Amino acid sequence: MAQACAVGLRDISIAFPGASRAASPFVAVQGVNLDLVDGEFVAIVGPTGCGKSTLLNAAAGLLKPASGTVTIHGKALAGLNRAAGYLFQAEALFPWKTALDNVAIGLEVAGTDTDEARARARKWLARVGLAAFADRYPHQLSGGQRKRVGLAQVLIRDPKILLMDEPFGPLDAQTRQIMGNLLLDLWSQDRKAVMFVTHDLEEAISLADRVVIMGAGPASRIIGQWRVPIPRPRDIDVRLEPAFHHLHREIWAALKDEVVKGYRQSEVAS
Amino acid sequence: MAQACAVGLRDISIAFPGASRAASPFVAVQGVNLDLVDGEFVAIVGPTGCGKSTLLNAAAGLLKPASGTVTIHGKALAGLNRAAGYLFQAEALFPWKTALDNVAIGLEVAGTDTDEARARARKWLARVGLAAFADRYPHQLSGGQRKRVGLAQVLIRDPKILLMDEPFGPLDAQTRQIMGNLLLDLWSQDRKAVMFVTHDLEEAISLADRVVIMGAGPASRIIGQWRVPIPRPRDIDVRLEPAFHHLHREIWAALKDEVVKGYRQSEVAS
Amino acid sequence: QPAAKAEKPKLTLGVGGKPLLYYLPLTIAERKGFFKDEGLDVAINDFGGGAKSLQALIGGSIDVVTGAYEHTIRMQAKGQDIVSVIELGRFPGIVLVARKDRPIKSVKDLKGAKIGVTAPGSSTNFFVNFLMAKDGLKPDDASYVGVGGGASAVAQMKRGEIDAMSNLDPVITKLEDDGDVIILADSRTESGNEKIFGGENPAAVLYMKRDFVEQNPVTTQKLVNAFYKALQWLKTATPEDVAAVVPEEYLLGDKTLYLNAVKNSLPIYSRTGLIPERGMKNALNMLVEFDPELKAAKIDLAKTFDGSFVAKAAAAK
Amino acid sequence: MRNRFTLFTLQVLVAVVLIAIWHFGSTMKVNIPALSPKPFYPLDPFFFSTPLAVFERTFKDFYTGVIWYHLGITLLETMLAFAIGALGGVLVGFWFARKAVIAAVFDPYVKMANALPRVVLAPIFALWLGLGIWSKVALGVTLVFFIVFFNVYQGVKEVSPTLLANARMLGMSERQLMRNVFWPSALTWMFSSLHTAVGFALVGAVVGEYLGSAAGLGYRIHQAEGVFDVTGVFSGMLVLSIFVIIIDTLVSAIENRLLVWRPAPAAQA
Amino acid sequence: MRNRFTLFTLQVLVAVVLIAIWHFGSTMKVNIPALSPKPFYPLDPFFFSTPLAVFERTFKDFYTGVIWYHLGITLLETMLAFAIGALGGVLVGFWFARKAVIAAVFDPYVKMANALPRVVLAPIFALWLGLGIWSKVALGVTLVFFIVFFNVYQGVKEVSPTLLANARMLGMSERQLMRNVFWPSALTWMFSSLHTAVGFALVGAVVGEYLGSAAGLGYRIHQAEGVFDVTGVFSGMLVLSIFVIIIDTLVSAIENRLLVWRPAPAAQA
Ligand SMILES: Nc1ncnc2c1ncn2[C@@H]1O[C@H](COP(=O)(O)OP(=O)(O)OP(=O)(O)O)[C@@H](O)[C@H]1O
Ligand SMILES: Nc1ncnc2c1ncn2[C@@H]1O[C@H](COP(=O)(O)OP(=O)(O)OP(=O)(O)O)[C@@H](O)[C@H]1O
Ligand SMILES: [Mg+2]
Ligand SMILES: [Mg+2]
Repeated sequence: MAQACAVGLRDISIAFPGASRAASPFVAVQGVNLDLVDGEFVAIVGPTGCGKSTLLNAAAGLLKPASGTVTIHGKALAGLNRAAGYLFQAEALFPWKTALDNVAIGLEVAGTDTDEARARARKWLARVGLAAFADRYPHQLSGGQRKRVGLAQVLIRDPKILLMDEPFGPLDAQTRQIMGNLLLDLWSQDRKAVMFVTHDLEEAISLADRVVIMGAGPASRIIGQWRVPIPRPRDIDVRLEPAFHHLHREIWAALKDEVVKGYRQSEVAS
Repeated sequence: MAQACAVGLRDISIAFPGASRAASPFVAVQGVNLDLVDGEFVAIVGPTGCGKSTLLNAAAGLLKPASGTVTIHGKALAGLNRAAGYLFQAEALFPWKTALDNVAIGLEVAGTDTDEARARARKWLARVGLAAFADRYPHQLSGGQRKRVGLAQVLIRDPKILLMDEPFGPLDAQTRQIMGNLLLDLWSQDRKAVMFVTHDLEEAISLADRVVIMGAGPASRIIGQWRVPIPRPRDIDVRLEPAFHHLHREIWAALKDEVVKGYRQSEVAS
Repeated sequence: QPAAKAEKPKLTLGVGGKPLLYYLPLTIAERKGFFKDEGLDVAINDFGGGAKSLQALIGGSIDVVTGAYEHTIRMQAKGQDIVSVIELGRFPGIVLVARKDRPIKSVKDLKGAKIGVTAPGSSTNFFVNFLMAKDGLKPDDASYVGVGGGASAVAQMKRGEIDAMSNLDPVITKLEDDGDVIILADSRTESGNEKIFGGENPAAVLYMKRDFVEQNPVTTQKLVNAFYKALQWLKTATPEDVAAVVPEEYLLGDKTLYLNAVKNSLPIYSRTGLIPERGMKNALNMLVEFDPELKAAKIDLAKTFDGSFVAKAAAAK
Repeated sequence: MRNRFTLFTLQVLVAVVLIAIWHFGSTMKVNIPALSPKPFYPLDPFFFSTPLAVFERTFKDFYTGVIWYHLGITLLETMLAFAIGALGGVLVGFWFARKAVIAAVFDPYVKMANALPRVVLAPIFALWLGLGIWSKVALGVTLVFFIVFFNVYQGVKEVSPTLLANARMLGMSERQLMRNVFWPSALTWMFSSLHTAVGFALVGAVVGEYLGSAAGLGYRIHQAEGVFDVTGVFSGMLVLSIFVIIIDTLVSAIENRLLVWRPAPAAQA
Repeated sequence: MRNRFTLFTLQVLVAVVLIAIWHFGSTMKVNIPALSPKPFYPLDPFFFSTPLAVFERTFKDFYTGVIWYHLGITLLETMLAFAIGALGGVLVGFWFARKAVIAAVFDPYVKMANALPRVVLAPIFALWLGLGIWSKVALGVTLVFFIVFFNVYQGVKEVSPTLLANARMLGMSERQLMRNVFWPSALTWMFSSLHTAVGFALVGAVVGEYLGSAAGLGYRIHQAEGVFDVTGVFSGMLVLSIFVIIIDTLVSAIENRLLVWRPAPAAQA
């Protein structure tokens, strides 16, 4: 590979302790190999419960793989992945901070002084459409609003690697589009590496350079990868293009059976 | 109306106290009128933060409207709506119960004895594809798995009114389909009334009898309602039918501008 | 009459600090088996202080108390009918000492001093006040610190936190032995009491509610007999005799100290078990001086002590 | 909750009922042959005094001003014990919660220390710290410390794992985690313990004075006990109670200030 | 945490260091002219005894068996105080947390009661409950109750509003809410308070015995104090400490059993 490898997952397996003490460990993902080069936007799609979040946790250094290695910019990862920003699937805002402070904290941590951090946070809130909600505490926001605050919190730090776990899940189609464009803007500015988990195959294709499909768990693996040959910038109408349709159909065919398989496997797993 | 009105929202306005004590209250929805007859499946779509969850909370009796009345089966609602089952947008599983117990509790509460409740809960877990995960605690499940446990928890009680807030949000397309069919099965069996919040317009059209569109907040109102004239049962390919496309385009046109408007309004709101 | 049976052979007795030498006759009576000899089964409850044992008596959870005679006077003022039946200590045994390195050579010099007492409002406190009053000082002329009657009293004196102290044995003996203090007034000896009170001043007595005496005359008599025997035994005992009788634990701190303290304390125990008229007056005078409530009350001293049981015990011997 | 006025009325009502029971119990003899052959006071004034006497004495003490000096000393000790104990509990609690090894090693010793009867420790404190206020403060600290410590320790460990993961991914150092995550998250726990601790700080100070001192409310109570002046004892306790309410109100005010971010507690069924 | 063996070694090491300090402090004179003209013991054995003497005495007490009777009584009182106080605290805590009006009305009275010095209350307990174990139990209960109460009260109020809403929508009655929502949710809080409470139950029992009794460890400590027998005092405290560890281990075992559902506490940075 000519380009520098931003995130390298080599032969990663991840296991969780079994439900009871006696039970054997539950292997979530097994033998996953995935290389993400600098400036690449990879979307990960897969049936629910297949191990997408688990994989992101491993890339973030929050979970230690049972076997295999994680490399970040070529160096084996020990401890946390400090180069990455991670938007969690679950709620992770600080309930005791207002929306504004939740966004500003990412900068403050890095030593930016409070006034500047807040000014920039205010701009970011406006970008995600929440300028009027700066003083709200998280419990006073709607689900989609909380997610957008989380998005701003991660993006304001401008990390070189972005790990995003269903960032646009609770957003309507229109807002999704706006947020997607925001993300692409940032990404194209300085060649960030993005790992983007989504359930929406269309979204995956319209945003990513490469779409990675994971198989049904347990012991899920990567069952297919597709480069997206559509040139950028892609506008909203990209979904109507034949290349898009073609790719969509192809990936969908691979994906469809996995879910049904997952249903069948889950009966015997764990 | 010939049919009995299951949920009646008359001229509902809902306000939250302002962010600071001095601030004026934040009016989330205003003057909403919505009647849901027995056996009707209504989908509610609207831009993020417009007040969909708020409306469901009012129908559930968890929030008292600032003005207007909520009637359930013709009677004004005082306190909780005992006839309804509510799947929350946020996580609401009991962390100290296993997946199985989380599902069984709905029956146990109603007096079913533990053994029977568990047997039936086991069946329900299998239906949502989680048979193998019965002994897991919520924190050991993936986001989509938790949502499905919540779904089983609500559905097992077989309530006459179903309030569902983005029930299929964190699920992949395939699983969504399966869950959707499950829901429709139940619904058609005994003419439940369903209020279904979603961001996915296609999902709304393919599932619902009627699609209700809400405007951007604050002081959001219902800006349009469409009956879905497509006959049931609708199979997966319904999305390819012209009637579907036609309706989709029509609703989409109405909805599209709302988000942009929402962005503009949010700058001055609160 | 020895055939008479006790009305209440099982009884509970309260005391505020049983190991204190002040209450030695009780330990002697118990350990030498004098209660058993009388056919009594006495359960001894130890309290955090004399006041608490009295409260337990009034509350009805114990039958009799070995405590200070002054309690009987105080209770009369409060309308409680308490009567003492035998005197155990004829001198208070309280000693007023001052640190050697302070310019306090007599009671007069206490003006402005910080004086340790076992507890505020206790008899050690009144003892200093009484001495000061005799020398024309007011109670307010010094400040008082409660230091208890244990090791911490010794510690505070040694550290110099207090200038003088009114306390009992073994605290005093310990300080004397270590050469830290000089004695200003000593109520452990006959001569000392003569100087301070002009005679005796009853200390520990056995008291109970009058109801109890009336309802259980035989039991009371047997109790008094037992204590009388203990007093007789103490009359001739040496410190070593005492050390051999008391529980081993009492000696564990420091045996020499214990022997010295017993030696110093032996004179305080009553010889006859009877409170002389003079002693009662002395006790009352000391109290009245500082307690306005008592000053206002009319105390009938004759009611505070019933010597008939002691007389019978002495006669039987 | 209806409104402030109703609430206040109800509170006063409770006080009136309690005082009425006390009053009649201690001034009117009843005759229940089953319990006692003679008529007796249900609440013997020898032990309970009477409310009138207690109020009169309390009023007089304030009026003549003698109480202020003692009260001042006791409050000073209480405040110091509370401040030092709470601070210590918070710091050590945080420290232990973040250093699992240290916590595991010292765990049995902390628990042993918590079980030592303070009454027995009092002489040792007096020995080390003299008879001034510091030995009383130390006694209060030994009570406050453990109450706060155990709660803060638990509070820090209760931080949501996702939240912590997020904070760490945002690049927070251990110190920033403290300030932005553990501290606010443990605040509820801490304040819960502070409400208990306020009372115990006062108890510690008073018990310390009771066991050896020259001033303070505990000293006065002890003095009153020595001469069987129950009225004095109860008057002392009344003053104590009043002041603990005042201190606790302060704590609550700070709590409400610091915890504005919390959703209103779950409504009643 | 490395492993159990390392941990145990470290724990023993701490004990060894503490005992060594005590040993040398109380048996070797030092000469620091600045502090005292004469050579002196840093920890005067007259006040601190020596570890050897204390261990010897403790061993002898167990060996001859005299201690068992006293220990039995104290433990019985402790258990009862702990059980009754914790139960009361839990019940009243739940009740108050669910009835906002009652909580608001009684709030100041609970706080006042918490501030009453227990030492002063002892005679009243003796009056009501006699001199047997029950007056000591009562004293322990007054300590345990408040610690548990405040935590359970807060714990119940901390229940996540969404969770509660869900439970109510599932049709739970107030009793079912208790069992399925409030109780498990308040458990962490409760156990946190129980760890403090174990120690305080013992303290209450011992102080009760200290203030008036005929048996128990507190009685023995009191006796030893009266004759300057510091060795006896420290030996008594040593025995107390050992037993609190045993009781606390039991509490922890129950805690781990009941809280299996919790995610492992957030990892260390
Ligand atoms: N702590 C845990 N203990 C045991 N099993 C776990 C744990 N966390 C996750 N799992 C299991 O690992 C598998 C993968 O979980 P993960 O959260 O990565 O799924 P996912 O792909 O993100 O799913 P979703 O799309 O639903 O979020 C699931 O089957 C889940 O049950
Ligand atoms: N407790 C609260 N205090 C103040 N404002 C609130 C509160 N809860 C909700 N809101 C506001 O009310 C509006 C509607 O919220 P609601 O949760 O109903 O939105 P929603 O339509 O469900 O959005 P989403 O699709 O993002 O879930 C939002 O603007 C939100 O900020
Ligand atoms: Mg996931
Ligand atoms: Mg919502």
